[in-house]
Order: sequence, then C-alpha cells, then structure tokens
Amino acid sequence: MSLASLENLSIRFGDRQVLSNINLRIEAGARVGLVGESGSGKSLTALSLMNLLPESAEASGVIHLNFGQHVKIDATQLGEDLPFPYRGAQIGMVFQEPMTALNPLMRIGDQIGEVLALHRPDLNTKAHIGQLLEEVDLRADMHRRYPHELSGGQRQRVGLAMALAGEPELLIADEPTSALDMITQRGVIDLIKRIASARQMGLLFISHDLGAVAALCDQIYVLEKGKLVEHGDSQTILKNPQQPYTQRLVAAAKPTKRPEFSRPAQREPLLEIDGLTRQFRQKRYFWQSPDITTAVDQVSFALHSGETLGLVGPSGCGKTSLSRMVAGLDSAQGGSVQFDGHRFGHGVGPIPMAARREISMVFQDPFSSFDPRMRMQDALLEPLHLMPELTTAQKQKRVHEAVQRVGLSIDMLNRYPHAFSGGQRQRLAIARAIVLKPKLLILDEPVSALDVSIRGDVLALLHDLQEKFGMAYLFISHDLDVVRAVTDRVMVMDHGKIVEHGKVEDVFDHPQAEITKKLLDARLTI
Amino acid sequence: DELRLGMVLEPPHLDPTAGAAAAIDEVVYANLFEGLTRIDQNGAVLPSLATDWSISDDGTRYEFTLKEGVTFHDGTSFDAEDVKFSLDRARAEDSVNAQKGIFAPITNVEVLATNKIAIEIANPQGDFLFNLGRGDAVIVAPESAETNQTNPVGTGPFKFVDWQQGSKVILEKNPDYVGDDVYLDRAIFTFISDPNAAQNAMLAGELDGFANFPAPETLEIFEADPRFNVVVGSTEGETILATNNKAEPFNDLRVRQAIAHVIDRQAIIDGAMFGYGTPIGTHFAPHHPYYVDLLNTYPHDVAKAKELLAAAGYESGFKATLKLPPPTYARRGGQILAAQLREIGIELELVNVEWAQWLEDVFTKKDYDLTIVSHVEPFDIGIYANPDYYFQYDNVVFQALIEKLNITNDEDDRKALAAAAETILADDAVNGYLFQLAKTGVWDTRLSGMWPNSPVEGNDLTQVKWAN
Amino acid sequence: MRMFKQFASNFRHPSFAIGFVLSAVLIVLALLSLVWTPHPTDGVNIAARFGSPSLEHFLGTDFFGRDIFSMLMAGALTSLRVAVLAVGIGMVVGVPLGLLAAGHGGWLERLILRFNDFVFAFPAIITAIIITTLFGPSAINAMIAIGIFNIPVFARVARGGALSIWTLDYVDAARLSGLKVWQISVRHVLPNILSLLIVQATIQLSLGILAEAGLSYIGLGTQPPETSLGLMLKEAQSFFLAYPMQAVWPGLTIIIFVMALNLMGDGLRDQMDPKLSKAGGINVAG
Amino acid sequence: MVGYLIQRLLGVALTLLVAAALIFFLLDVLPGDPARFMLGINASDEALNALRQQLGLDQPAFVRFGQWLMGLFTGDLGMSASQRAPIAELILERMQLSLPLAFGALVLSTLIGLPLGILAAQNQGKIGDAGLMGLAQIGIAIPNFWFAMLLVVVFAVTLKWLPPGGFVPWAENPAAAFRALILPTIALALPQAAILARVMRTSLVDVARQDFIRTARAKGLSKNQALWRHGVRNALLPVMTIMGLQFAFLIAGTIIVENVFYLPGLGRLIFTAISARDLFVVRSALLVLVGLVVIIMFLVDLLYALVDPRLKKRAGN
Ligand SMILES: Nc1ncnc2c1ncn2[C@@H]1O[C@H](COP(=O)(O)OP(=O)(O)OP(=O)(O)O)[C@@H](O)[C@H]1O
Ligand SMILES: Nc1ncnc2c1ncn2[C@@H]1O[C@H](COP(=O)(O)OP(=O)(O)OP(=O)(O)O)[C@@H](O)[C@H]1O
Ligand SMILES: [Mg+2]
Ligand SMILES: [Mg+2]
Ligand code: NI
Repeated sequence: MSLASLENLSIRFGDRQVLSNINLRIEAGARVGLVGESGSGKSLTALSLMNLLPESAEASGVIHLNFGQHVKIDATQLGEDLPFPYRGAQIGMVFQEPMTALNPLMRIGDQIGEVLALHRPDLNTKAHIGQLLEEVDLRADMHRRYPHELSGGQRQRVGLAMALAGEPELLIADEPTSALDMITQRGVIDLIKRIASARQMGLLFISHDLGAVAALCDQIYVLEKGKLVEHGDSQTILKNPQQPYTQRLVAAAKPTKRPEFSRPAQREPLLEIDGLTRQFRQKRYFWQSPDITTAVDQVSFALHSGETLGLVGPSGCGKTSLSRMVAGLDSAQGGSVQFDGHRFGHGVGPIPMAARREISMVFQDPFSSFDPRMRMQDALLEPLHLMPELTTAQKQKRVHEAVQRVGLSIDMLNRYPHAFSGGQRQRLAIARAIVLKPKLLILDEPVSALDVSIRGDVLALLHDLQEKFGMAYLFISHDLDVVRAVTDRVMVMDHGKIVEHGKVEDVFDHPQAEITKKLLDARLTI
Repeated sequence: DELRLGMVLEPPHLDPTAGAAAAIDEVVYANLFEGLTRIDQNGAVLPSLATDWSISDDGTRYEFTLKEGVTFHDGTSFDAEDVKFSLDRARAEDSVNAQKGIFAPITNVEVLATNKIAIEIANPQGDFLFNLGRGDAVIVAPESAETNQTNPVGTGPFKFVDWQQGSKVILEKNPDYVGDDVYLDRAIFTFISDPNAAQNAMLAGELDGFANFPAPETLEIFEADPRFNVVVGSTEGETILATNNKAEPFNDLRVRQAIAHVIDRQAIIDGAMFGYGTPIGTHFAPHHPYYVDLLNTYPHDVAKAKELLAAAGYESGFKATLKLPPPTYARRGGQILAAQLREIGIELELVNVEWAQWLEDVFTKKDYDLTIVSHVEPFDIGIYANPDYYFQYDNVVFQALIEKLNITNDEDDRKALAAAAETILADDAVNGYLFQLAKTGVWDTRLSGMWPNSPVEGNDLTQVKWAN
Repeated sequence: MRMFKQFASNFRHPSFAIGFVLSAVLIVLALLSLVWTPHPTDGVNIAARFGSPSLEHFLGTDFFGRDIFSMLMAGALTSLRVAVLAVGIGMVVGVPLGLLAAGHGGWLERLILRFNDFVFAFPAIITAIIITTLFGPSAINAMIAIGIFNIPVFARVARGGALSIWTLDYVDAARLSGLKVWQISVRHVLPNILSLLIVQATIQLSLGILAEAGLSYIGLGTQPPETSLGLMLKEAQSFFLAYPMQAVWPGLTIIIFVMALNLMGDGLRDQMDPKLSKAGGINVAG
Repeated sequence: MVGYLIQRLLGVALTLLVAAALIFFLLDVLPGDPARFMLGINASDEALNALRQQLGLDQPAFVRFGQWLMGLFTGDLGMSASQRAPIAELILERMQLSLPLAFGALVLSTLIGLPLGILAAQNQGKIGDAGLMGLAQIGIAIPNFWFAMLLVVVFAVTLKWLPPGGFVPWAENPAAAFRALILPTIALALPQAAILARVMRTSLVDVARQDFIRTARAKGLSKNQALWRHGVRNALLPVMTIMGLQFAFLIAGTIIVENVFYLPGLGRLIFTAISARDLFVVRSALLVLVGLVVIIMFLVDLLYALVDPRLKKRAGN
C-alpha cells in the first residue's frame, strides 16, 4: 500500500479546469518529483494532499492516505470542515518563498516549537528545537533569531526544520529551492536528500527545474497544462523522454553551443572599464558613520565589438550593479568607462547623450520591463528620443524593422503589454533594445524568468542579431550552462571583485578561483 | 434650595467695573455686587447700599446716606470711603470701566461721614441715579478691587464660591447679609453656547431655567411642556438696521426712506425670532413711558419705495454690504432683510463678522454700509447726538434737543423732548428700526421671582424662590 | 474603447455599481442646482415655513419657508465644491511632491517626508481655526483647511505608488532612452499610479464632505446665506424635537453621499492591481 | 534603539518648533486688537495703551516669540488677556477633560473596532462580514456631531440615563465626571471604531493571503487559529499607523463634540478665546493640540518599532 496516492484528481476554478484526472502515488520512503511549467498545476496537486486548496477550488477524485491506517478521502469533501489531522504531523510541507513563508514577528525557535506543541508536546524543549536546527545545518543558538536576521537559504532550512518537527512520514516540498541562488540551492537539495533517506520519509518534490528533480528523485511525474503527460523512473525519463513536451524540457536543460561566426579583427576595444567602483552607503543617524557595502570593487575589463562577454557569480556579488554603471544608469564612486570614444564615470561626468544611444539593455523580468499603460508602439518609439534628427516616419520605420527582426508582426504593435506572452515580451524588449542599433547590448539574466521551453528560442534570436549587427554583448547569468553555450569569454565575480577572467572553456574546465569551483559544483545537470 | 441657571455666554471675568461683557452683570449684578442704588424689574430706581438721598435744587449735588453694618464678603467693612474709592477709580484717567461715560459728569466725591457721601456733577442729569444703579457703578473695596476679576468680593446677598472655567460659576447665600433674606442657598450659572445643547440640558432636567433662552425657535417645545414656563418680557435692546449715514447712497434721505418702506418688520420678527419681539418705529423701547408709536411713518409699501429709489437715481437699485455680527437676530434677520431689499433692486452682500471684527470695522472704523445690531443700553437715544458715532448721523436740531433733554428734570418736559427726538429719528429714517428684542425666559414652573424683563443687564436672584 | 471597457468592467463589482450610481445622481442634482432648482433658494417666505411635504415641495419647506429639496441640491453643490476643490488642492500640490520625493530621493525626499509629517500634525480643524482667526469663517476657509490636510495624504499615496513603479524595469528602460526624472514621472509613473490616486480621491472626497459638515457645524465653514449640507444640518439641529425631518434630510443626504463615494472607492480599489493598492493607500477620516 | 529614539525625539522637537513658529507668526499678523476688545467700545486711548503695555504687545515680535518659547519650558505662558488667569492653568484645567475624552475614545474605538474587524475578516465573504462592513460604512458616513445629538436625544433627554452634557471636575466628583464623559466618548469612538474595523479587516484579509499563514496551516493549525496566532499581530502593524493618524482626528473630534455636550474642553477654550481675540490663549492651546498629535504619532512610531523586530533591527538595536 502506498503512503499517499491521488486517483483521478481534477480541480476547477469556476468553469476553468486547471487539473484533470491526475493519478499519482508516493510509496513510503520513495522520492517523487513533479515537474512542469509555471501554471501547470504542480502546487495545486501538492495542496490537495494537504487539504489546503483555495476555497474557490472545486476538486473531485479520490485521495488515499495510509499512515498506519488506510483512509480514503473523497476530494469533493476537501475544505476547512473536513477533519484532517495529518497536516504538520504525518505530512510536512516546505514552501517556495523563503522570504515570506515565515512569520516575521516571531522568533524561529517559537515557530518550530509551535509544531511541536501541536503534535509532539513531549518534545517541545529548547534542546529538541536546537537538535532540529542542527539537523538542517543551522546552529542551535539561532532559535532566538527573527526571520529577517537570516539569509534566504537559512530561512528555507528553518522551513524544513518546521516541516520535520512533527516527524512526518511524507514531506512535500513545493519548489523549495527556486528562489535561492545556485550554491545555496545545491546545499538545500543535498540536505533534503540526506534527511529524506535518513528518516525514511516519502518525498514529493516539486520543481520546474529538471536538473533539481534529477538530482533528488527516483521517480518523475511530468505535468503539462493540468494534465499528467508522462511518469516513470527518473533515469528512464531523462535519458529517453517519450512525450514531445518532456523532450523539450530535457533538451532545454542542456543548451548547446552555437556555432562561431567570423568577426572582423579589431585592436581597439569597444568598451574599456577601468577601476570601476560602486558603494552603497546607508546612514541611519546623522552622527553615525555610514554602513558601506562595496557592491563593485575596482573592476576593470575590456570588450570588443561582436564579442560576447559572460559575467557570472553568486547572488549579490555585484553583477547588476556593475552593468548599471556601464549603461550609465548609476554613477560610479571610482573609476571610469571608456566607450567608443566617450568617457564617463567618476570625476569625468555622467554618460554623454552620444554614448547613451550606443548602449542598450535587456532586463530579466519581461513582465515589468514594459509600462502596462503604454502601447507597444509608443514603448518601442521611446528610445528614439535620443535620435531627434529622425523624422516621425523614419522612427516608425526603425521600430517596424526591429519588430520584424525579432520575429513578430507589426500589427501587434497596437496592443498593450498585457496582451503578450512572456516570450513575446522578451522579444519585444530585445526589439526595443535594438531600435537604436546600439554597439553594446547588456543582457542581465535575459532568459532566467522565461520558461525553459522558450529560453532556447530567445538565445537563438540573440545569436542571430549579433551575427547580423556585430553588437557586443555583456551577458549576465547565473546559469553556467547557458553562459557556456553563448559566450566567448567569461568573468567570474565575487564580493564585487572579478576573481577570474578568461575564455569560457578555459575557465569552466579548469577553474582556479574557489568561487568558480563552488559554482560549478552546484550545477544540477541531468 | 438651589437654582441652576443657564447662560449662553461665559463671562470673560467677574468684575463688572472692568468689562463691557453683559455676561459679567448677568452673574454678579445685584447678587454679588451692589451699587448705591439698584434698578427693579420695571426699571425704577430703588435704594440699595444708599438707603436714601437728597438732590440739590440745581441738580448738581447728591447726598447719600449709606446702609450700616454692611461688610464685604471677605469680612472687611463697608463705608463711605469704599464708595469714594469705587467712584474715583471708575472715573480715573486709567480706568478700565466700560461705561466711563456714566462717571464723566462727576466733578467731586466727598466723604461726609462714615455713612454719608456727597457726589457733585457738572450738569444736572436726569438719569444719574439710574446710572448709579447699573452694574458698572457697583461698590467695590480697595482691598479686593484688583482681584475681583477672578475672585469677586462684593456686598451682595450671594458670595462667590467657585468658577469652573468654561463650565459654571457657583454662588452661595451670604449669611452675613444685612437686609431682606434671599430664598436660595446656592445659585449655579452654567454656560452653554450651543442652543441645541441648551435645549437638551433643559429637557433632561439639568437646568432649572434660562433667564434668556438663546433659541426662540425651540420655545414651542417648552411651551408644550408642563414642566416649564415660557415668559416673554422685554429688554432694552432696540434691534436696528444700522446705516452709515455718510456712505453713498445712504447719505440720501430718499434711499433711507425707500429702505424703511420696504422693511417688513413682522416677517423679520417671525422669521428670525419666531414671533418674539415688538416692532419699533424709532430708537426707543416700546415699554418705556416716553415711547411714541411711529410704526407708520413709512408703512410697508414696495411701490413707494421703488419710486423713492428712482427719485434718488437708483431705478435699478444698487449693491451694498450688510455686515452681520454673530447673534441669530442679525444672521437670520440679515437673510430676510436681504430678501426684502431685493424686491426694490438693492442687492445686499451679507458679510458675517465676529464681534471683535464688528467692533473694529463697523464701530470703530465705520467701514460699513449696513449692519444689524441690538442696542441694549437703556435710554440710549442720546447716541444719535454724537456725529462721530458709527451711524455718522449729524443733525444739529437733534443734537440741541438731546442737550436740552439731558439737563431737563421735569418729567413732562422730558417726555415731550424725548417724543420730539424719537420723531426726528423716525422721519429721517436714520436707521432701519426693526424690533425690540424680547426677553424669552424659560424656567421651571415651580420657580417664582424671576425677572420677566431686563431693564438692566443682570439676573437679579434676590426674590427667586421655589414653591414649597 | 479600452478605457471604456475597463470602466464598464468595474460595474461587475456591486459596491462600485451602487456607489457610482448614487454618487452620479447626487452629483448631477448638485450641478443642476447651478442652473435650476425647483424653487429659488434665496427666497424667504416666512408664512410658508415648516411646510410638510406636498406636491409642490416634496420634502417640505424649512424655517425660512424655502423648499428643502432645492436647498439640498444647492447645499450638496457647496459641499461637493468644497470637497472637490480640497481634493484638487491636495492633488495639485501633493502628487508632484510625492512624485518628486520618489523620483529624486535623498535629502529632498527626506524633506518632503518631514513636511508630510508636519502637516499631518495639523488636522483640518486646527488649520481651519487658524485661518478663521485670521480671515473669519467661510466655505473657502474650510476648503483650504481640508485641502491642506489632503496634501500629505496625496503626497504619501503618490510617493508610495511611485516608489513601487520606480523599481520596475520599464523605468530603467526609459532612463536608458534618455528621459529625465520629471519626464519619466509624467510619462510612466503618473499614468500607472493614476488609478491609485483616483481611488484616494474618491475617499478624500467623501471625507471632505464630512469634514465640511463638521467645520460648518462649529461655525468655521460655510456661512449663511450660502448653504451646504453641513450648515443645513447645523441649522436644523435646534428644531430637531419640533421638526425632526428638517435635520433628517440633510443628515441622510450626507450619509448617502459619503457612503456612495466610499463604496465607489472601495469597488475601484478592489478592482485594482493588489500590489499597487497596498503601496500607499491610506484611509483616514476627517 | 537609543539612537533611534534620539533621532525621533529630535524630529518631534523640530516639528514642534516649526509648528510653534508657524502658529505664532500667523496669529501675530492678525487684524484685531485684543486690548480694545477687552476694554469694550468706549475705552480711551490711554487705557488701551496701558493695557497693551501690560500685555507686552509693544515689544517686537521676535522677542515675544522667544519669551513664549521660554514660557513653554517653564510652564509660564503668561496671563490670559481676557480671562486674567495664567494661561498654563487654563489649559491644564481643560486638559482634564480633553485628554480623557480623546484617550477614552481611542481606547473604546480600539476595543470595539479591532475585534469587529477581525470577526469580519474571519467571515470574509459571508453574511456576517457584509453586515459588519455595511454597519461600518454607515458609521463612517455619519457626521459625528449629528450622531452625538441623536445620542443625547435618546439617552439623556428621553431615557434620562446619562447627563446631556456638562462636566464636573474630577476632584469634585469622579463618578459624575466619568458619567459626563460616557456619551461624548461613545459619540467620538463609534465612527472611529467603524474606520478601525474596516482597516483591521482589510489588513487581516491581506495578511491571511500571505505565505506564512499557509505555512502555519501546514503545521496543522486551523484557519482561525492561524489567523489569531500569526495573522492578527502582523495585521496590527498597518492598523497602528492608521490609529496614530486617527488620533489627530479624535483631537479634532473632541472640539466638535465639546460643542454638542457643552463640555469645558480645549476646543471651547480656543473658541471663547478667539471671540475675545485672546490670541495668547489661542496660540498656546493650539500648540498643545498640535503637540499632542505629534507626540502620539511619535509614540505610535515607537510602539511600531517595539512590535516589529525588523524595525528594531533597522533602528540599530
Ligand atoms: N486561487 C486560485 N484561483 C484561481 N485560479 C488559481 C488559483 N490558484 C491557482 N490557480 C490557477 O491554477 C493553475 C495551476 O496553478 P498552480 O499554482 O498549481 O501552478 P504551478 O504549476 O504551481 O505554477 P508555478 O510554477 O508558477 O508555481 C494556474 O493556471 C493558476 O492560475
Ligand atoms: N540600491 C541599493 N542600495 C543598497 N545596497 C544595494 C543596492 N543595490 C544593490 N545593493 C547591494 O549591492 C550588492 C550587489 O548587488 P547586485 O544587485 O549588483 O548583485 P547581483 O550580483 O546582481 O545579484 P543577483 O544575482 O541576486 O541579481 C548586494 O549586496 C546588494 O545588497
Ligand atoms: Mg507553484
Ligand atoms: Mg542582479
Ligand atoms: Ni475606445
């Protein structure tokens, strides 16, 4: 008898069917992965096992639970009124957002103690709480801390400790690592794996990241738009995906290197950065000396036309800060930028208009990069402010060219942003970046927010554009596989400093710096 | 026995010899402080601290005999020196007495004995004894004169107990009073400015009465309530549409006459005062024996008014401002008046002003066209003889008449002179004469001895008592 | 078209629909009083006072014999005018301040925040007392006093909304396009916080009507012969026991007006992007 | 924490200083002569000048501002021009009414508003919620003076349970003083309670959607348990800010309600002083009101920092 299973589970919101006929079983001690794109219904599946579905959800089907004794639950009965003693006791759950999943006003020790008080009052002691904290690789004396005094990874460990406190037989983890950076993510996944096997728990692990699932689970279920498309042993599925959807997922998880193209040789670099420094100072009271975070510390590098330079590093190392200075969005506290005959930076002055039109940027989040109240047409025209010499018709023409370049049709331009999908928006963001025909394009995590299946297309588009226009790319990403696939050279950044710099193959194959090794180790490949 | 009496305004302080506010007198007059004479509820002069007096033949020297055995509430004794001190203080150069004019004619005050005093005045004065009976002329002691504002010490049948600022003043029977005993043991004056709150307080039984209830519109309720008596008396308040006789176009008699023709007094009394008030045709109190009925000098006649206005060159009317001080009679009356004057094309811009501003702009600077105000001084027709008074009415004939009146003692002559003066004012339509302000008292039916009229400002409680 | 559809979609929200219809009726009646009322409001007819409802005066007549319904129309107009202009003052001064604070940051932002706190310490009634002491009471004073209090309210909402907009990438994209801070504030920030401001404006409008009533009641607001709902209520208070309906009509009108505006504001708020609505909206009464 | 305190206290002091300057100089340019008003219309010029000198009106404005500021510290605010009593004493006397009234209303509105708001949030979308929020809508829309009047008519005039107004000093008869404040406090508190109930409901509904409530439920807490143990405290944070702001309105409300109940509070003091053109009293009393508001807002900030560990941290704990 399996620990828990779903039989023909369907969920509707009003007349919108979001899950249909899901069958899924979790054996005692088995580690089961559930993958699928955003919105495919992964979380709802997990929540139905916890009887925590939103009130407006209408479920049908059967849920079997077997903790010592077999219980059959009619899914239509799910809801607040259904007696459900398993939550926190036999079933523990960890949620995605470490930042918001803990009560900000309560010490973490007390939050863990609350579970014990509910389910294991005999164990509700400081010592036991300390033990739980240690089990998830935290120090026992951290129990007095408040959530905001912990890093994201630490918070996620607290969430795990809370889920474990009731000594559950089944642990559900809904994307517990997606909000964490690579290195931390790896740590948490290893921790879950270790604990699950040590405690002999059943595990339902939810992720959109095939790599993470592969690292952790022995069985995989694949969800597409509320339907189960494939399931089975993880090695089998990863090696030999049957369904086209699964195949796409697997393919996207292993980006392939694009072919080289010829570039005119040049001596003068397009961009030359010299000792660029950015500090954030936070002064609380006027008599205090300020807290200084050095986000970018004496960074120097050069970039030639037509070249792609990768920038990697752990979260918070200063990648975005650096790129914003290069784009002239932020002013530097030290050092300067030499770009295509213009100089700006500390002690030189702000970015000149002439340089501004040669540098563009594509942002990470396609949803926030367009003003929701502005038609695409106007949004794309906006950069052409920098070219007052063009007539309205010429500007229009430029916009149309750019849109066609990114593979979209001109008649879409009358729409507002909300009428586009994420992938389309990112294409439009790229279109906006190239209407000026810039010489340098800064790409800050341009594909991280996109579903894996779309990533490949956008990367291919970027590659094509570079080939046509010969732009230089400064490509920021935390995904080392992507970086390896698209860049020529790579810089590794840590604590504001460039710690390693070289041809991408050299750096990745023979890492020198400690952080590079860590980053490479943390990779979850399938 | 205790009496809880409501008042609209709280006195700024309690010294009647140092302030114009009527609220001061309404608490202390005749109760706490006494003068040489006192005024009874019909306006007659009676002995008080002076038991009797004699007047020289030429009318310039008064000799008073004082009551004996009287002490002030602080225990100090009362004698002629106190009288001399009080009168000299009131007429001194730096006096802050609000009615310095009363004392202006005094040339000398002389102590004849501890219980005898003589006062000499420059010219004979018909109303001198009356004036000595007013609140501004009460006798104070040198020991306490400076502190009377917060801790009044007088000779009256009640003494001061407590003043809860913003709320109430408490008086208590003076056991050492020489004279007729009063019936009440305590009197509490509670200050309620909001008419609605006043009404609620009465209905809820928190108060025994209001000597002058602030909202005539609510009297209907009290009249229907068997617990209360509504007593309508008269005051000395002539409510007039004061007119700036020097300002264009009011310097034209025909314009003033036109206004007089178009004023519908009864509508104003009904609309503003809910029927309480007596129409007047000149600046004189109807209850006064000298009063002449001049209501029909300019009868209500819109056509005539238009004619007069046209004759003055204002066929299509004109615009003017009407400044209105806070009392209801002014604010409501102003609206009604504006509607009436509109009939002949006079468009009034209503400007609401606070008293302080009224005093400054209208009274002092004479910067106004029209205003509505009640002149509450008794027998104050003499103000029209002052060309600098804010009416700016300058009539030599009238001035001579008043001069004569002031020095005339013979009752019949005085009456004739007053009648002539009244008629001149009515004919000249110096101001619009509207109505005599009524005193609308509301009090518990079991109370007796409350004054229905108020010939002087004050609430004389000496005769007030509860039935059984 | 899109605007209209968006607007129409609000009607699916019942409280918005009710609030909108009621407010619209009241506002139209108030505006109508500019050109027409069933009976003149400046006429005084003492003989006809306290008339009970009839075909001619369907809410009866007041203590001057004026038609109550006409008075309500005119009174609502004054109340509305005070409230609208007060909101206008608040928005015209407050919104730019808020945008400036969010866009500029640094010392300027701190200064504006200080200023906000400072003005918050002066409830409308205190400002009204000061202004009245200086210039005497009038509806304009009430309007200015309420308006001054509205300034920090709108500055706060605008800044809160603008701050959340400034973190978005499209603002950076606009900066890359060479737009200056004020251009971004006008082109991108303002349109995106507009719905937030409109919601706050409806709420402040309702509060303005209440505040005007309170100020008129203690004599700091509208003065006769002008009329406003608050003043009518005040004047009717002393007839309450004898003629209760005199106070009921203006009282009801105020309650309905305020509730209608509030319901409309709530409905709008519910329809809005929840992230934005949390940014700075405050709901305080005057 | 101490640093934060000092910073905020300096802010409060600065605010008060600016407020004092604003009030002083605004009222100083006022038209109207207190001396003439006090002495009445027949006063002579000499008497006027004498009084002006006595009141210090002949000194330059800056000197008088300085003196006034000093007076604020020493408690010597000078004499009331119209009432001839120390202003500080007048104000203190009125505070024995205004303070209990404002604070009483704050406490009462909290005691009523918060539980109702929580109740409504718990029943979100159900009949109870709709009913409570409908009531709250009415509560917010009723002009408070009108509500006060209805209370008087019902409970004082008709039922005679409570006095229709007036006040007895605490020292004289504490029970009567308390009784006198019941109706005014209710009149002030109920509309405020309606606002608080709404704010509390909105805030709690917001919090209920947050992840940590779901976490709490995953621990095995029921929906209501989770709301009570984790939701309410978090929801209180934004409510506290509103309560701080509301206090300003309670102060304003006392001025209005004092009128209905003829209570000798600060508002009445100010109005009498204004009609007497007694600006010395007006400015000091106004500053006291503003000071109260500023101090309450400061206390709310402080409380906020105490309740929210994130702020305590930021405050340099
Ligand atoms: N409370 C709700 N009301 C209406 N629709 C909902 C609700 N919760 C989820 N949905 C819809 O149900 C579908 C599945 O949601 P679910 O949260 O399970 O997706 P997911 O696979 O977990 O996605 P993600 O990777 O983004 O977390 C989505 O289309 C979502 O919009
Ligand atoms: N506006 C700011 N004020 C204060 N500190 C900041 C600010 N922006 C960034 N920082 C700090 O500077 C450091 C570098 O931040 P940055 O955003 O450049 O990192 P990143 O490498 O882009 O990280 P991620 O991979 O998470 O995007 C971090 O410690 C961050 O907290
Ligand atoms: Mg999910
Ligand atoms: Mg970044
Ligand atoms: Ni359209």
